[in-house]
Amino acid sequence: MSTVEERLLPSAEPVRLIDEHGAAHDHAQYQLPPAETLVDGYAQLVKGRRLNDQASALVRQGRLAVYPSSHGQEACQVAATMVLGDQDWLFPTYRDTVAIVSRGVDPIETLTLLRGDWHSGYDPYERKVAPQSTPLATQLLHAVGVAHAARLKGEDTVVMALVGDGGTSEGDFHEALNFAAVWHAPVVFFIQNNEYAISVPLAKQTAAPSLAHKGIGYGVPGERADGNDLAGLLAVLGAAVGRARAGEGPQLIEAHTYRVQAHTNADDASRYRDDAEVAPWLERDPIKRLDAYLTGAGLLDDDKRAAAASAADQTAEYLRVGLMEDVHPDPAELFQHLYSTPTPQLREQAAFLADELAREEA
Amino acid sequence: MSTVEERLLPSAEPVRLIDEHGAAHDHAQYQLPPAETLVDGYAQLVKGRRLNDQASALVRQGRLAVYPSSHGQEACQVAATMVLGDQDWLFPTYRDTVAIVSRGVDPIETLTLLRGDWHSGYDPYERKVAPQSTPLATQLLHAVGVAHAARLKGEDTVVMALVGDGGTSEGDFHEALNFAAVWHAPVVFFIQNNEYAISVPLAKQTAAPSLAHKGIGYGVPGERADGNDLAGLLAVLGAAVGRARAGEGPQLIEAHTYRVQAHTNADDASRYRDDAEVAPWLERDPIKRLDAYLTGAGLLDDDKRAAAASAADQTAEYLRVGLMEDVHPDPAELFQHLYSTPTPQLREQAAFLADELAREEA
Amino acid sequence: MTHVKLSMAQALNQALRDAMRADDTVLMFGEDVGALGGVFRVTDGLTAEFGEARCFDTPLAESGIVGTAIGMAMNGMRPVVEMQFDAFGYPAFEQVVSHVAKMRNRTRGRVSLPMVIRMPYAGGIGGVEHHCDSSESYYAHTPGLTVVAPATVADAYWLLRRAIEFPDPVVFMEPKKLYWAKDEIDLGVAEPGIGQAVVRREGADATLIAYGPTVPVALEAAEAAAAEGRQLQVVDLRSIVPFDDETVCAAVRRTGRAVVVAEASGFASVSSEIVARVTERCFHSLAAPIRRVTGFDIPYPPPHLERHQLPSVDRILDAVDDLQWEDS
Amino acid sequence: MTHVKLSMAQALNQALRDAMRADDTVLMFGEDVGALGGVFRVTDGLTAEFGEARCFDTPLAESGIVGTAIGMAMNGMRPVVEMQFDAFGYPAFEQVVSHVAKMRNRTRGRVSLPMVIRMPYAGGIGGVEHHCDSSESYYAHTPGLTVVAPATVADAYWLLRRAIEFPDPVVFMEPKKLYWAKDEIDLGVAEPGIGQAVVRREGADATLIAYGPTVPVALEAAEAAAAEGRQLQVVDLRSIVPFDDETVCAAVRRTGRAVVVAEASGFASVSSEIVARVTERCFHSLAAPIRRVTGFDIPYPPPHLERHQLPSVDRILDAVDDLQWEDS
Ligand SMILES: Cc1ncc(C[n+]2csc(CCOP(=O)(O)OP(=O)(O)O)c2C)c(N)n1
Ligand SMILES: Cc1ncc(C[n+]2csc(CCOP(=O)(O)OP(=O)(O)O)c2C)c(N)n1
Ligand SMILES: [Mg+2]
Ligand SMILES: [Mg+2]
Repeated sequence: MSTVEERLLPSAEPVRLIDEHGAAHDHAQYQLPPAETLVDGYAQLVKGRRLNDQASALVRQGRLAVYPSSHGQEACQVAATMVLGDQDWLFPTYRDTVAIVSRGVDPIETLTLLRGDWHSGYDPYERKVAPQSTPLATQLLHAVGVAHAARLKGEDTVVMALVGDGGTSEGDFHEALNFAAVWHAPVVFFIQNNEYAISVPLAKQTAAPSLAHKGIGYGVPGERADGNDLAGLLAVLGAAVGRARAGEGPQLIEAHTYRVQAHTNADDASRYRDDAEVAPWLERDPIKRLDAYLTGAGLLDDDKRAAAASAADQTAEYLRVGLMEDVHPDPAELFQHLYSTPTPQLREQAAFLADELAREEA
Repeated sequence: MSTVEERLLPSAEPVRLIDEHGAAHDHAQYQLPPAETLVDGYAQLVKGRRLNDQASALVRQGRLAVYPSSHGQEACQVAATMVLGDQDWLFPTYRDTVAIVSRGVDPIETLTLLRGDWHSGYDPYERKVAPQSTPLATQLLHAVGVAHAARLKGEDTVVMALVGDGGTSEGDFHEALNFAAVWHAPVVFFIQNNEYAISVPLAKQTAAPSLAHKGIGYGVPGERADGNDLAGLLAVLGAAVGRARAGEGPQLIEAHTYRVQAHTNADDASRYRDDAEVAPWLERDPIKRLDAYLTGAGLLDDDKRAAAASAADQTAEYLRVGLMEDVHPDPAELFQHLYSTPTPQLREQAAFLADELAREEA
Repeated sequence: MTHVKLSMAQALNQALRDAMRADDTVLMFGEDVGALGGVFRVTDGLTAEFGEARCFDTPLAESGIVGTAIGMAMNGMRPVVEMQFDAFGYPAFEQVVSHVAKMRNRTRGRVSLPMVIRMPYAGGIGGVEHHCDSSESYYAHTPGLTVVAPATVADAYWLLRRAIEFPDPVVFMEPKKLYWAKDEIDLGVAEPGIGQAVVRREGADATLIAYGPTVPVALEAAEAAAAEGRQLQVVDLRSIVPFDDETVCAAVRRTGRAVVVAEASGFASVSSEIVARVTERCFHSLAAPIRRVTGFDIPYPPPHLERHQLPSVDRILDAVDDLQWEDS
Repeated sequence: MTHVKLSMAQALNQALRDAMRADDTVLMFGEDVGALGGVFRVTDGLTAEFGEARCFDTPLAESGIVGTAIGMAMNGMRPVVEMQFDAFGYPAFEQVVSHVAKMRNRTRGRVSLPMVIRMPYAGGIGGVEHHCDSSESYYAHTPGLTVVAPATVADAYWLLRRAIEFPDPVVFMEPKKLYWAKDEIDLGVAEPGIGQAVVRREGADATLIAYGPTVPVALEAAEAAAAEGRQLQVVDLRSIVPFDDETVCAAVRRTGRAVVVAEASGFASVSSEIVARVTERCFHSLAAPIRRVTGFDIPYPPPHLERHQLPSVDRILDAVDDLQWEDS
């Protein structure tokens, strides 16, 4: 096999720099990120976990309509944003709340969609975070467009585009990879392979050797990483962002992780998998692992651990308080945002509703 | 790189058994087909060429609305059907008239679409040939469905699914490969890479090392062949059909050829490419090449050549005569075929038209 | 005993089960329809009873699902496929419009596609964006498709059985908010077939024309109107294509006044068609223009605002009041 | 001098050229729009004048084209994309319905998408299957889209200029059979904007309501009717969404009789909407129900049969005759 293939095919095994027991391993190509980065990452993981679990609790309390948690996938969430600069863009899915908040978007605004007061609650331009996409894989094309426009404008922008293992089966995944490759667009396609698409396991999703092997069919280098190893993810994603920024075109990264909880609170995972399958993954928890490494390396002690926990508590508290407030979105808004200038038809319909509501109140 | 990759990635160079000068070459993996097969193939190439050129002439005479010719790609057309058994299915595109006719479908019925009297003129079940597909790559999914149903029924059916280089960019290409791989369906996806999608050259279509490299992303073995070498194509496609029949799942074959004429008669290729680019491909003509080999091997002489030409002439004559007849499709048919039982609305509309026509005639 | 009390989801499940028992070529596939039994449990237990070969999960790709179903239908199967929510049917739109709808016509009737595309649709369940679309108008506008929508538990069972037996492709719209509505039905007595509308309630003053999720609302409105002394007739279309002009026009002629009630946005929709065709046919029987109570021409609202989008009893009654009861 | 004689294809080309000259962020891309200049030559010469970065060929994937255009519009560009034929826009349907139409609303107005999707549409050119669809109703039914269709050379120029300047996404339907129709137009004088219908011919007896490819047919019918002593008014919608209720209803009220003329299949279409909304608003001005002359509810016919599908002068005149001129 030629150099082209060596350049485009992923490593034989997912890149891992810290193993399940917290031990660091040397890697021929990738190096452990600096200590401060890992310590900072640890705090973000703890906060992400807290956010996930608090949001799930708020669903049970009826304060959110639904919450697709990334519990157990926080290393992917945090790494995806830590490797980006302010000038870069993030394209998240419905499961990527933690990534969005890590990027600096207000958590309450982020949860607007799942609370149900509006479709998307934050200003995408403020932190360069696209609205969360529910139609699977569609956002990948938008990401390519943003990246291509940035290049046309001469801007130094890399776009991080997130997708799940299930999402890779959609036609839009294919078209996005292909357009990005042909246009040489600075996009990092980041697949969080958590082994499930709702109830459908990876084996029913694809027969590929790995999802990272999909890159070569587009001329895009593919790489894979252990999705529960923040260090490995930072190294692999960081390098990919670096290559994209340097003009080497799109990159495809697969993180191998696992959805330890149900798809959402509305799902019942016991219908399609055994607890026995889940158990080993709980052992591979990304926080445990980083904690063990940092503790062993003398970089984390009880004080720092407590500080991270307390920062996370603050986020949780902010969520709880914020989401306890009842919101009353104004029905008039239903007609305001479709067009820069509402059509006569919408003005008529808005008046109809206003009139109806006025009569209701009377 | 592991065995998986060796199994799934294509050969370093397109497989070729007979070169441009008609010289046979040994190949580690593939063997020259038997002499009778090549002689028969030669006759089919000659007939295919004649069909292409006659159809183009009939467009100029206004007897066909349009004709996308496979002039120069006849080796692909003929090989695609020669490797199939009666129990197998063919899924052609608009450009694959020659393949359809090689499969035994009546040429006039085949040209119904392009003559404009109906959308599809032949019975797909008669020779197991699907209607020609215009919406690109959509037919690949139908092919997978037919193959999967055949397996469910325990039938020994392989499906040959044709697509162009441009068609590989569509989402349906991706979904078809993926479904076929996950279902282990006996489909041979056969890409005729003729370097153009109307005016768009391959370099703007993909950045992949080759189109055959797309297979590995689905766990499908990819192989490539010289698209103007009937011998190589028969070997490669034949082996792929054999593997699919043996239960080894879908196969992806890319034939590298060239569209020496314009996209259709309505196209003006001079707007987007130089004659200089075309010239060398005329030298690589599949018929010339096979002729040279067969002649050198003492398998083809002037008598046999004349016999092939005269069989081709008969087909051309059949076309000319058949297409000179004016057809008058019955307008009532417009309403008859949508549903097994026409809806009341269609009955009403059919009556309206019948009445209108009656009044016209009166 | 064929009397059973079922929710609409259960009735659909029973219909699938009975169809699969009756005919080996009936297959059910889509996203999460296997072990999980579908996100609405409509396919619950089918894989267990019929095996993976008859009811199975696919890769996550809707064009793939519909496209392969076409091939299976070409080759002797009767596939039933599920689009998890109707808005996730849009990726399959080309397959539906360019192939499902056209195959039979294109081949002069040689290739029929006996397949059903099941689509959970419409709102009223507090779903977030893309989970409450009403896309029936896209399909109804596409010649070659048959489009039905049950509004009762019995129809859920019988229309689905009929759709699966139907020789041609059927788009089967399942009103999500009625999935949990229960009713006692008699599986031994068939409901009317595809193409037939049904008068659900008699009434001489005005006609409400509804289908799918708005039928129960229309019935409620008729109940409320009756309390105020106005008798509303309620027609349940059941079948959008073919359209039952006869039943609908007869009903409207009887009352001379009509309101169409549909959840989808009104513009260029099934509700526009109903107004147009009934007016064309019954103009001189009409005392007032036919009114529409539909969703506004906006994307389906977020959960906290959805009630404003849904045709309500009050809105229907207001529309009825508007039917120029005084001389104008 | 701003007077020029142009075909509609040339006028569209000129509009693109002028828009690209006026604004660096205007991009044109799609299949074969570069060196070839588009299969209808609408983009002829743009790559030569503006370079590959401004007008370029894409890989062959319509969802990809629309999806990436969304991203470009999000990031400061004004993309104009071409679907080679409107039936090849179906693969992009999810991107159009779930994103193009919804982005602005979803983000509370923070993300506008100033983009144009150009679609050569409708028939009358002897095209084989999938080349003559009329898909405007799908888009018109989708809240959040603006849908326009020029019928004159001047409108081709001006509506496209307006569409490109428009802050929101526009679906721009180009009637293929009018591409070669020539007219002398004045590029210095703007036509009315998006959202405005225009009365193309005055007439007191009945109103023909048309858009896109049927406008010239309607005008021809009016000419023929005049010869027989009946004066037909012709309204050219120009903009399907937003709909110009004011102009259309005023016209219908003036005549009391109307025929809608559209090429698309009638069922659940734009033509249904026109009948419904005009009837709702003008009921008591109507002497007869509004009639429709539309395509039948069938897939577009093969070339040898297409004339039966197209609204013709005779069919329009028959419909006008049907408008109950005698007391009924
Ligand atoms: C186009 C489309 N089809 C179907 C769905 C319904 N759906 C929502 S999430 C999901 C599974 C996605 O799995 P994956 O991509 O692996 O992401 P994960 O949920 O595991 O993060 C499905 C089928 C959808 N949102 N969009
Ligand atoms: C979905 C779709 N998009 C666009 C077209 C218009 N079109 C017809 S042929 C063609 C080029 C196809 O190129 P390729 O797949 O390489 O096949 P070839 O014509 O070279 O045989 C295009 C763009 C189409 N038929 N279908
Ligand atoms: Mg997943
Ligand atoms: Mg090609």
